[in-house]
Amino acid sequence: MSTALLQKNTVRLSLVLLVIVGAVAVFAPWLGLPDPEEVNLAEKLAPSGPGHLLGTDHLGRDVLARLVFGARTSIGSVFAILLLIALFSTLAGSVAGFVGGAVDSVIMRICDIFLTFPTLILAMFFVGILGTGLTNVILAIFLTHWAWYARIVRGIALSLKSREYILAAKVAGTRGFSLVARHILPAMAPQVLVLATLDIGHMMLHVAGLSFLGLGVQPPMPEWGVMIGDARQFIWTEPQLMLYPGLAIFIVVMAFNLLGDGLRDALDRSGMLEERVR
Amino acid sequence: MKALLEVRGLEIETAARPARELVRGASFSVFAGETTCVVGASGSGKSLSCLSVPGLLPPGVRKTGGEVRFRGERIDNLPKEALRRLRGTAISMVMQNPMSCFDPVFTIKSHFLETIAAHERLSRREADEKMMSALAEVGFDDGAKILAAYPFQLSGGMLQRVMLAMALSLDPALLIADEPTSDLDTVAQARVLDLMDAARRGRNMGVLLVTHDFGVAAKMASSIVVMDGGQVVETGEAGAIFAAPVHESAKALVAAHEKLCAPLAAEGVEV
Amino acid sequence: MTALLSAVDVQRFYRRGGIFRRGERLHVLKGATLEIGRGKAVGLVGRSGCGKSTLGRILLGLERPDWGSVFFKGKDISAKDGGEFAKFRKSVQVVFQNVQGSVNPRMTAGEIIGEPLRNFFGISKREAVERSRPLLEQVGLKGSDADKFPPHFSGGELQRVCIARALAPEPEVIVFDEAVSSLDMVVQARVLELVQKIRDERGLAFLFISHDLRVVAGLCDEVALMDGGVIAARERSVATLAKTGGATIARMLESLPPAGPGERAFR
Amino acid sequence: MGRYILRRILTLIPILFVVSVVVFLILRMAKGDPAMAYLRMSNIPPTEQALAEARIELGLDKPVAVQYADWFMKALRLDFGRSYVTGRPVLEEIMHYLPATLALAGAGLLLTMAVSVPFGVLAAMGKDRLPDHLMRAFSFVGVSMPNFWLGLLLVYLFSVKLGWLPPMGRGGAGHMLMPVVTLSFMSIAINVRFLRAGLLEHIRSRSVLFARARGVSEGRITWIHVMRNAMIPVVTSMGMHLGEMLGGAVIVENIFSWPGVGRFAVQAVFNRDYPTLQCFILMMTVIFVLCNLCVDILYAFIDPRIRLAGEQR
Repeated sequence: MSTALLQKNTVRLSLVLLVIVGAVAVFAPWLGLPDPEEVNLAEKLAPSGPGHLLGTDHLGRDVLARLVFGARTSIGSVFAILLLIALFSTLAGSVAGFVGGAVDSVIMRICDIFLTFPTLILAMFFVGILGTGLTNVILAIFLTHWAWYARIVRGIALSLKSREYILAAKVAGTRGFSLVARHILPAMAPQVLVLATLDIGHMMLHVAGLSFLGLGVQPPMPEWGVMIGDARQFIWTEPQLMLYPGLAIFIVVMAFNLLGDGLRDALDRSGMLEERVR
Repeated sequence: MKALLEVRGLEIETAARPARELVRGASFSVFAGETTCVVGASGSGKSLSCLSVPGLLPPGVRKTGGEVRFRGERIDNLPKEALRRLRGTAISMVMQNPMSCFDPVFTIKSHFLETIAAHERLSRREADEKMMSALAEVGFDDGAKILAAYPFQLSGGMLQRVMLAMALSLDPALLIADEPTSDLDTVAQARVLDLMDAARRGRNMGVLLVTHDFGVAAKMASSIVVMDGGQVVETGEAGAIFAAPVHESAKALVAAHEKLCAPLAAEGVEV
Repeated sequence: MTALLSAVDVQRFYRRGGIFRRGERLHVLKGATLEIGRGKAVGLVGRSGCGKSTLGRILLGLERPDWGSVFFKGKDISAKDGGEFAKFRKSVQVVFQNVQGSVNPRMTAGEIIGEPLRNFFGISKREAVERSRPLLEQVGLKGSDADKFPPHFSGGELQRVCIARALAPEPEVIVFDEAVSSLDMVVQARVLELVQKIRDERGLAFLFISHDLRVVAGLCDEVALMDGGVIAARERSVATLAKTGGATIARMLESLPPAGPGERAFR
Repeated sequence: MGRYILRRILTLIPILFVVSVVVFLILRMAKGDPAMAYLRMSNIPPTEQALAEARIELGLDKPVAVQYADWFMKALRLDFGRSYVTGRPVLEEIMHYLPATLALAGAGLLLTMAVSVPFGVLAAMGKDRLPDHLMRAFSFVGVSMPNFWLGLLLVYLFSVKLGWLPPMGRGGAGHMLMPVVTLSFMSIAINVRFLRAGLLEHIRSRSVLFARARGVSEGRITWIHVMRNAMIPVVTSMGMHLGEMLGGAVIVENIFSWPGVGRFAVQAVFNRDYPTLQCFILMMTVIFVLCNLCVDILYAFIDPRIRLAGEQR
């Protein structure tokens, strides 16, 4: 299965790309780049040159350094959100699916309420309440997305519950934790993984979008959405300033989407994870 | 006597490269008013052989050789439109797993009307009469209720009879039935088979019946074609094959069937 | 003597719909009572949708009845005294109809058969796989098949793996739920032969659920007919059932395909 | 059908009620004292006495349940309070900006449907050939493209470089073009994939095989059977797209200085203008919910399995 997955060129390419971006993000402080938050008005809006490979922004900060450190913020925040969701939604969804009855009803009604709101608007609302900043954005996106996952995980759990091999395992005396570890998690994990990979891009766009509006990550912290937001006012004179961070978001999101698509083709034969939108 | 349907040297392969042979040189025929049963294990190529008759091979599979003659004329090289006009009129089909064969968003009536409209120009009244009499033929007294229903509101056995009614409504000369009863219990199976047999007798129709169950073949067949590994390994009159099968797989099938029937016979139950 | 396994006056409803939708209740079992004696092979026949598989699942403890109880060796299994229930669990095994669906595709045959061994005898995974090899041989496969994954088996072979899994914990009852219905006729005959052999050699009790009277007739000491959610009749054989069972059994019998081509051969 | 619609409408009432409670409670848990915010906005120095008076004026001294009941009774009379910033009734303000946003989202939805359906069909019909590859590439670009970046790129290209389109503001059709494209780009991409997958799945289905066996023409099979079945998920996704568009509108309005409610709401977030924020999210949710209701009804109309659920056999 994994070999078939890697045979796809798009998947290979996006994996390589993501590994590079990931490595750059992790090792950013040791790459010898200028301080991304250091303001130097004397050098503002400098063109690209030996000192600043991609030039500087309106406050004279090095654009390349901001891009690299921005990767840390963007990717880091998305993984934080995913971790929260993976833990919480998988738990809520599988409990709802496997326990059923009143527990199921209660969890699903709570999901319904969260799903009643348009996502970005609810996120905006949460940010409005909690205040701006990276942590609050992570929290807001988590709060607006968990219900989707919980619902899908519940669907997976329900379909697993009635599978004959789960029943057969029960008859063979497998119970509780062993049943989960041996049969349920291995069946569920690839599907949740595909789901998450397909959604990473979407979440990155949400984080960046909120930051672009000024509701997310706050300056001077480097973040791609913030960079685009800053670059807006210079669109007439310095269009490259919005080009770099935009390309960065676009390429990374694209890589995650291609990877997710490849994963789905390879892992999901059950059709549980139909393409979906939110 | 001239055969109604004659298949000669049929070759079917997968379209992928390297191609895999699925059917190799299969030949069989169906006579008017008689039932030919194609029997074999799953994967023996029996369904593909029959689907290729009206040109309905699934994508990824193609016919690479042989000829199909219907009423003496080749139909395997007919233009698409001509072949389409044969399907449903001269050559009808009943398929397995009826639940999946109907489009869930349409009523039985619109399926039915669509079939008729594909071939004949009838007034609303005439079409209604045709549908009602076809449904009556398969034992539905309340045809109007069936017509108004959606496929998922009927049971598998009922849907299979509806399918048969549709197939019969335009008086086909040949009925191809691909495992029509493998999803039904024995009572529903007998019902469908009896109806099919009555229709055959009533209109001197030829029937090509695919099954893995030698009991079904025993009930229905005038002649039997045994397939194994994509090849026709034995052909003959039903009585002859039951009495003295020659090829290994034919022997195995007959033996399995006899074994299945033996205990009841031993108990003295008349079947 | 008390029966080994019995369902007494079992009722079961299925609910459709939910809080916001109009609920609907399907009364599947309406007070079914069935006993399986020690070493007895009981056939449970009926038309599709009559509730026979539901009764099978209830007897297996996979579903709880809404009314009535299941007794194993005279004790109610829902009382769930831990030790008692473990004994029940080990003693009542199952083989399902959906062959491909009843094995975990990520496990080898050895691990599949080893699962009950590990659970009931507390042995290591490696030991369990080793002990699965003789079991595979008993059901007509090779010991080396233990290392193969489900997609590498045919339907009939896979059903043998499932039978081996059911035999592994040395149970006292095995429920065969339409265990041969989805197999080709030749394979069906071979699997039935195997089942017969096991019955004769081990003296196990069987519950054989099927819509096909032919399958049940050769195997069972008793035949129960399920109709309208209850056990409508229970006799020593299909033949006696036919005499006393009423309209449903009569229809089921007359619907059976003939043993050989009749008059049509001499058309 | 009538019963189905009625049932769906009735289920909305508890949902909307719960939504209003949730929004209300979350606001009460917000960081910072609304009374303080109120004073700040009214330019009153925050003395102890002023704070206490503001609390009484805002009803903050009462139990939360009473506060909610007060608020709810007022809300029933469409009184959502006054904006801390402008001091004018919130609803009036929102209603002032709302039509521009709805025009944007409506046009976006229209464009999505108008473009994605032919594109999806094109991709499915030319599977594994050039049109399909193009559409797949397009859809990957579409779902990966940040809409705020796309908007800026469009402005750069068509306003800065070519000077064809006005970069911002509301006016004629020219003003609409870029915002609407920006808004619907991702939805179009998602729908194309959706429709392609649906069409391909149904082309291979057994019901199509059976239709062929009955001699039904290829045209009818494609356009009646396959299309109708493939449209079901597309229709159901429309409600979700609308949610995306209402959210996206906030961003697009900011880029193109479109005088819609989203821009107003972002200001409200910055100013911690809670009454405005509360009314904004309630309005958006009501619009979203009502549109989803329409979608559900349409869905039930297309798919009898939904309409007849619970009435089987």
